[in-house]
Amino acid sequence: MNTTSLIVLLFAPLIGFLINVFFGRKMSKNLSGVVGTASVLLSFVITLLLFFSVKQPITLHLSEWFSIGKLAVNFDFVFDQLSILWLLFVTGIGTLIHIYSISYMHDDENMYKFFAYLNLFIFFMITLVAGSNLLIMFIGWEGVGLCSYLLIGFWYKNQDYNDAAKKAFIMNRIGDLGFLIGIFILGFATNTLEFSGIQQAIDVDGVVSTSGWYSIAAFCLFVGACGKSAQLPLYTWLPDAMAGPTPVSALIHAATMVTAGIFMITRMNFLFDIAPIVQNIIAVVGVTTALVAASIGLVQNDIKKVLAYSTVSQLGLMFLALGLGAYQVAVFHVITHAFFKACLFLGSGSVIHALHGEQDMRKMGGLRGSMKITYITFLIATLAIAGLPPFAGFWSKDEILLTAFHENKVLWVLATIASIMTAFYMFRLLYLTFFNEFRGTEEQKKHLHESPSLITFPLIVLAVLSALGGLISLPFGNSWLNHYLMPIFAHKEHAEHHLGATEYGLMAFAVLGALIGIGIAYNLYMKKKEVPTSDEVQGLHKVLSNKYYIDEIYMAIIVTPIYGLASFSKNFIEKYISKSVFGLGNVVSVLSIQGKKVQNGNVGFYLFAFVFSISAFLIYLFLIR
Amino acid sequence: MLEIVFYILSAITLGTAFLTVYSKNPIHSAIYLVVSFFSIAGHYLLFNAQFLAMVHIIVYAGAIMVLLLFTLMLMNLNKEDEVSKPIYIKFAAVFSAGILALVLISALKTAQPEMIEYVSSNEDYQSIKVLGKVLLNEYMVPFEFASVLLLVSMIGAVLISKKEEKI
Amino acid sequence: MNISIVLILLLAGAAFTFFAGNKFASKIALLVSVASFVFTLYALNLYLNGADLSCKSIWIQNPKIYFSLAVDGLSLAMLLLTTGLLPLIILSGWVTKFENEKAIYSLVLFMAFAMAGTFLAADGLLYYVFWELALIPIYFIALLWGNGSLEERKNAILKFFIYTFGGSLFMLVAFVYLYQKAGSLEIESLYALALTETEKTWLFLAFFLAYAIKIPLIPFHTWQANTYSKAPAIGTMLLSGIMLKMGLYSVLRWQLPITDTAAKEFMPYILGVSIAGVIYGAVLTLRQKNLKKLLAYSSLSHVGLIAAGLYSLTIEGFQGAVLQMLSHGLVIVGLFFVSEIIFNRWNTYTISEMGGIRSQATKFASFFMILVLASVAMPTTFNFVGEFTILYSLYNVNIGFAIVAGTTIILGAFYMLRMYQQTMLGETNTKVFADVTIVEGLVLLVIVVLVFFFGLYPKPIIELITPSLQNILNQIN
Amino acid sequence: MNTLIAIVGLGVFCLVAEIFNFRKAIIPVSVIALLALFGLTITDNLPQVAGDYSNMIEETSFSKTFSSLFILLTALLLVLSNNVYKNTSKISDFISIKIFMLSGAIAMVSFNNMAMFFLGIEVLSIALYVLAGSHRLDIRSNEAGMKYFLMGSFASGILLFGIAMLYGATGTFDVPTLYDASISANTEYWFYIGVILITIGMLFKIAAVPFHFWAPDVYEGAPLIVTAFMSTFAKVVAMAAFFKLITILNSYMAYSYEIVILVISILSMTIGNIMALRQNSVKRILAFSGISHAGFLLMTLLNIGAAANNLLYYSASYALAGVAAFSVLIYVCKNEDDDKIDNFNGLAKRNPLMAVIMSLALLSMAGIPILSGFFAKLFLLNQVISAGFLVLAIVAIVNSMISVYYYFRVILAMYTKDSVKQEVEHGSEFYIVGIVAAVLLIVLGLFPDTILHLI
Amino acid sequence: MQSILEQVGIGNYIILSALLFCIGAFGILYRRNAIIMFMSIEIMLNAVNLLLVAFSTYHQDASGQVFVFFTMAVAAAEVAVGLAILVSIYRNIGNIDIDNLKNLKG
Repeated sequence: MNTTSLIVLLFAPLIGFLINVFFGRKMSKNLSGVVGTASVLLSFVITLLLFFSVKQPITLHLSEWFSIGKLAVNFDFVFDQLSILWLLFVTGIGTLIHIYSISYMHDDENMYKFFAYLNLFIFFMITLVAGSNLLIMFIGWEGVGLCSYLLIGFWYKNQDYNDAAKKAFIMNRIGDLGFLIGIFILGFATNTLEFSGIQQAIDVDGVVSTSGWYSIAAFCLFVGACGKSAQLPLYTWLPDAMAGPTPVSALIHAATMVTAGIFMITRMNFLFDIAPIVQNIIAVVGVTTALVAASIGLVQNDIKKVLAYSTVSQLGLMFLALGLGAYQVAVFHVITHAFFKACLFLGSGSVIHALHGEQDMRKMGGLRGSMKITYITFLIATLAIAGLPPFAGFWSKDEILLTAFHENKVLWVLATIASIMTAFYMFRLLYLTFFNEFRGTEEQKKHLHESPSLITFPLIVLAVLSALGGLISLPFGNSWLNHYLMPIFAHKEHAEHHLGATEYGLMAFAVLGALIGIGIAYNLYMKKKEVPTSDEVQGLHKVLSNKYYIDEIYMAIIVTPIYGLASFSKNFIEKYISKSVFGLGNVVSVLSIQGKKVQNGNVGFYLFAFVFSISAFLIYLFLIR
Repeated sequence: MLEIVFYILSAITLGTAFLTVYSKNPIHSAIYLVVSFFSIAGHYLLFNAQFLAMVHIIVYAGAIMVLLLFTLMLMNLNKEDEVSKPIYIKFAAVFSAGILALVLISALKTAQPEMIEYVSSNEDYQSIKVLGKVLLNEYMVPFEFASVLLLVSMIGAVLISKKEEKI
Repeated sequence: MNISIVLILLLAGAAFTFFAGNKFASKIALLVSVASFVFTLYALNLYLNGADLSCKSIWIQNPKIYFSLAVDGLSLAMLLLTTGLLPLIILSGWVTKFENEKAIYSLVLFMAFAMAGTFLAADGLLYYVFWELALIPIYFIALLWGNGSLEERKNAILKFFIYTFGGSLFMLVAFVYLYQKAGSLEIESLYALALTETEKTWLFLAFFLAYAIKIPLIPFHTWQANTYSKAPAIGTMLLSGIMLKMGLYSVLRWQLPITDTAAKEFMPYILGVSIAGVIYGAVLTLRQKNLKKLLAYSSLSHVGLIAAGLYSLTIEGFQGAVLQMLSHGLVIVGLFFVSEIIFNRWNTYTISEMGGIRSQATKFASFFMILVLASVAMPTTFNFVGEFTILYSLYNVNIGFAIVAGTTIILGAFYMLRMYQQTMLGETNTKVFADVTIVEGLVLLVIVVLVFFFGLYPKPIIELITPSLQNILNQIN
Repeated sequence: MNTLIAIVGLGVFCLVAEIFNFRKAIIPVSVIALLALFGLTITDNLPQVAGDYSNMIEETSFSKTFSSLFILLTALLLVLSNNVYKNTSKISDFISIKIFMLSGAIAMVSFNNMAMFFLGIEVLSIALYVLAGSHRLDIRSNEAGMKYFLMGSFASGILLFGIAMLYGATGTFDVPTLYDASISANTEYWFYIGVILITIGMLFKIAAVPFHFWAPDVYEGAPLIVTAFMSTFAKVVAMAAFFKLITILNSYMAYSYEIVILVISILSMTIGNIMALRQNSVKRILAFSGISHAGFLLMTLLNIGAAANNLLYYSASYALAGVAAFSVLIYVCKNEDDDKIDNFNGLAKRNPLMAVIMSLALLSMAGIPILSGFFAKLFLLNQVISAGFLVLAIVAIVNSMISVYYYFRVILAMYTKDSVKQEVEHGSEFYIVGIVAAVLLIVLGLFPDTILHLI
Repeated sequence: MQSILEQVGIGNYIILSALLFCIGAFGILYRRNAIIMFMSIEIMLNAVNLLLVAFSTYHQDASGQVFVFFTMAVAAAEVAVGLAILVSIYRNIGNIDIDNLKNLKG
């Protein structure tokens, strides 16, 4: 591949962004959509070419950025297996979602902005993925956060959406601080920020001398990953982020951006490998997140919120895999998850589109009839996420469970519970949405329709991928994915699981678990036709409905104290400082006013003062001295 | 003998000076002051400075006192109409003047050189002739400058007293 | 060619502007400022080609004071900031209709003259003279063309004046003391001076008082918010964009090299104070109702970070601080201009009276957004390079400092986005908000372009400043 | 000597001019003559008069330079007087008395004999008593004259007592002999008492705390033009004479004496500044500011060997700033009953030039660069610190800080208040004097060397 | 002729004039009648004159006595001016009590 095409790959979305920003207002809506889509498509095509041609990593040196002290940072990019793989599904799904958006956002007056932001997002995502050092990655990292902010708050007239956007940005920034500190530690310890350089440095001296610092660095990077990938305790922004348009949720908050943390940890696997403590932390955080999010997902009524919690939960599973050192398994799940979760979101988008913005599942139902394609694709994706063979999700999730089983039984149990819950709430979602009779208004019912082909086309593609995505890494024999990613993890030997009785038993058990979950959902929502209400929930259900009160807790222990501190500072400290500084001035002023009384205009007094002073002088100079 | 004269004169000087300050009637004060001036002239005579004594009498008793008395008469102040001052002011006056005297005198006492015996050289230094020479040779410039001083005070006095006339 | 031409140009320009009359004042001022910028660029070119631009002649025989201007990368960078911002600031003044324009523009140019002199002076007294001289014009600018009730303004600005003036007087005493020791106030002889530890400690404190007030560091900052909010936008820009940097620059140029051991000794405490200022300023913004005050406190927070970079006594810290000075200068000028644009439309600085602007003024909203992002140090903006470097240097000193100071990226994002949300977003405001005019757009565009340009390509600046910073660091060690 | 003669001659001319009805010519001729004299004196080109008077008057660079300064100040103030005395019949009296006062001042800095000094100070004082009380119908002026007279005479008495003690210790009034006595080890102790008493007398004349009480009252009560003389000219003269006296009598001062000067300096600066903060009368503000400047000026005594030039510089800058300020003050208050700050309201709008002159004068007094007041303070600080009085330097700068407040009150009034008055033209004298003084302030600030090496 | 100082000694004269001087000072402090205050000042000046003459004799030097002439001139001049001011005060307020002069203060 020549350099030009790489540059085109990098900058095509940026060009698309610039075109839309500067000329979007004057272009027709379709044109701006086409420009946006084409630019991403261009990147996708080049990535595809790359994918098929590249065997050795290619580096691309654009220019120098800055050098500080011993640290030199350049605009360098690396295209190796990991980044190409990521680019592939980022641009691929990105293209699909762009196509989808042309139709979905057609009624919005600011459509050109939407495409501009989407393109910008893709650009930053490419930067993140392809950057060859931590700081370029950080550009992308912050950049996607920014686009996420812009897109969540796309409908900026609604301040709640803006709040959600802000929250996403701030929480990401908390993680970013960790990321930065990690960068500092690594930069200071190795004098470079290039991945290859860090790797070499670690290989040379890491384990022996400064491994303590490396562990801390790894932990800091993990904090960054937590923010971006919505892990405990920084996950609460993701459900709120559903305020954005649905394609955004699909692209950013399900398929791509939120996997950046996983990408980063995978990228830095050599670092995490020498920090087992951090790995344990990751595993525990991951599984906890999976459980907590899944449990909250059980009782959500907003269709997108359910999907959001499911995303968090799935991300937790990926982190579990990372924590267990099974990076390629995590990557596998990232990819399959991208397929089916994007499909689910787009499907829900289609539903919402059909219902003119209605997101509450309690007001849906029975859409199976009027929205055939949406229903089928949705069903496939649901089966995939629930973990039923032979859909993609089954294979990837099963590998995670398998790894967990080998490493730690407790983790395995918890992860299994989480996946059972997943199966339950996904089918709950499915039943409430597509089965039984419609619970919305008559008005809505009249206008129920299947979405246009621009919407259904991506759905179909993604459904196919959800169904077949597992093929890239089947557990039987040498999986393609493991093989493909070998150079990334080359430094350590990889143990292929031999499929024995235990493994098959586990698979069966997993399927069984999923079926149990589905069964309960069927029982509740299909047979009993229950419609959840949020008014009179009790006990655990109430806790779950309120998401364990985590937002409230954060509010109480972080936000409120900060505001309190602000008020205290403003009303007390500021005033106090002001007073103490200028109080001196007031003292002088008072002295001045009082002093006027001494200057009383009486010559007699002046003469007394005169004589007294003379006496004092003489006493001092002649008598005391 | 001279010593006794000195003490008597000193007593008169201090006493009348004090009475000048102390007496309620301004006219009395003026009279006491004249007496005091005369006694000071007596001191000058003791120093054998006759010319100075004469000048002193002429200037002080003759000119300055007449001026003061004239003003007193002009303003009809020959009665005891000064408002009685609060006691603390009087006390403060006495106190601070006392302190000043005490300090000044004790300072001068400490400054007293060892009593070198005074030896008269019998050189003439204070006859009119000598004084005239000193005044008009050595001190010619200050002497002339004193005329500026007197001119200033004359112009000043006129300036203050004269009525403004528009031109 | 020597560098005094820039100073002469500015000074003559001030006079010329004044005598040109109200009608032409703004144009001539702009012309002069652009000319001075061009001259500065020319000087930069000469400097890079190795020319010696310094100028030195005896000014006062006894005490021995030189009129001595020296040029190195650092002072050129600061000069560039001054003359570069000046046209923008003057152009931004075009938006507002001032009473007696000739006076205000000539004061602005005069102030630029004094500030440029501060950055160039290589003799302690000359430096001090310029330093103080800069106070007078800003005092009058803020007093005569400021906003808010006159009574409050008078007090606030007088406090500012007395406060900063008082602080600098301690610096004057320090200089006089140094003169006694060195027999000259030339910077080389001061650098070469051997002082005892005690002397250095006291000198350090005297300098610190002057600079801490000027920068300002907590707890010496109480003048800042009031003055910023009372001064007219043009004055606020001068204050925040350039004048703050005088203090920071002086720390680097005068305080640290002269009082090296004391600086090392005090480093942890001053870092603590600076970083506390970072958080304190950020927290305070959350309760501000006035947009300019909010920006003032954000500035407090940012300069705290810059000061921390300086006092970290590392080359990274110095580099980062200088970069951040430049970028902060650009961005804060832009932000204050934004607040001025809103004020011109709606005659208010109160945040609660704003909102719903974005839907009416897209371009304006975009510029504002970019400035906000730059202010919170998004990567690819100039500010990121500076902030990253400073935090990195703080990490070199102590990880704790880096973490605590690093909260600025969280808190900064919090208050800036909150501010943006409250001022710009929400339902379309019932009041009409016209989008930016050509002049406004030009100013903002230049700022934005520069912010991105140097964000992506800070290398020339780093290369310009690094040798002189290395010299200073060598002097300290 | 010749300067003195010329000036006395000029004074006499003024008196004579009235007789021949040359009233209109008095001020122009005097000013031109004074300016000529200024040039001749400072360039040392005055034709010599036959005769040797060196035992009474010495002509050193100190005396010449300060005489020139006094002549210049008088000339400027006389220009100001033109407008004030335009319509009075007493113009020749006023002008001649001022010129005689100048002769007293010159005697005070060029004396070579204590008699000359004493007469000089008395000429100056008596002239000032007269001038202070010269508004004969205004009780405030009378009161000022009376207060000044009573306290001034008292101070003269003390001064005289001190001179007598000097004489007692040495038997001579001759300055060189006194100087020899002062550095000789076996001088009698009376000498020292004399020095102290003279010091007290001079502290009174320069209005240093605690002998300052007269100053605000007298300044306020005296007619404006006289206040201008007192606060600029008289203060500088007294300080120069004091400085010269101390160089003669006490150049190797004892530690305890230094302490006294130090304490007085600190007290004067501090009390002067604090008292000035809350005054409403501009004259009083300037009076108290003058007291604080007296404190600054006293610092020169602490390093007396190297301070003559600093004293000259400080005196010049202070006096010029005062002249500039008074030119505006007189301009503003010409038709007013009082001199409250309120009179300055809106001056910047009514008359920007005057406002700028006033601002420059006040800023100079406050010690803002590039005006000469800054350098004056700087040189003083330099000198004080080199003498080891760091504490004094710090007190001085704290005081500078305080002083900004009240100087800026006037500036604020000019620039921020609205005027209720209509602008009336008052004549060009004010502009001439104000501009000349302000320009000199800036020039002296830009090129301190011009006068810094005259002595 | 025998000089007085051979018998009395200079110290006594110094004390005498110091006392006289202090009486003058006392008068100024004690009285509020302006004319009496003038007189007090005259007493002070006379004390100095006496001192000068004593020292003149002590040093057997004429300049002290010459100085006395100047002092007298000064005294005369001061009285003249003082009285002029006093008269105008009297014309304005009808008395000469110093305590009535309190317009200027603060």
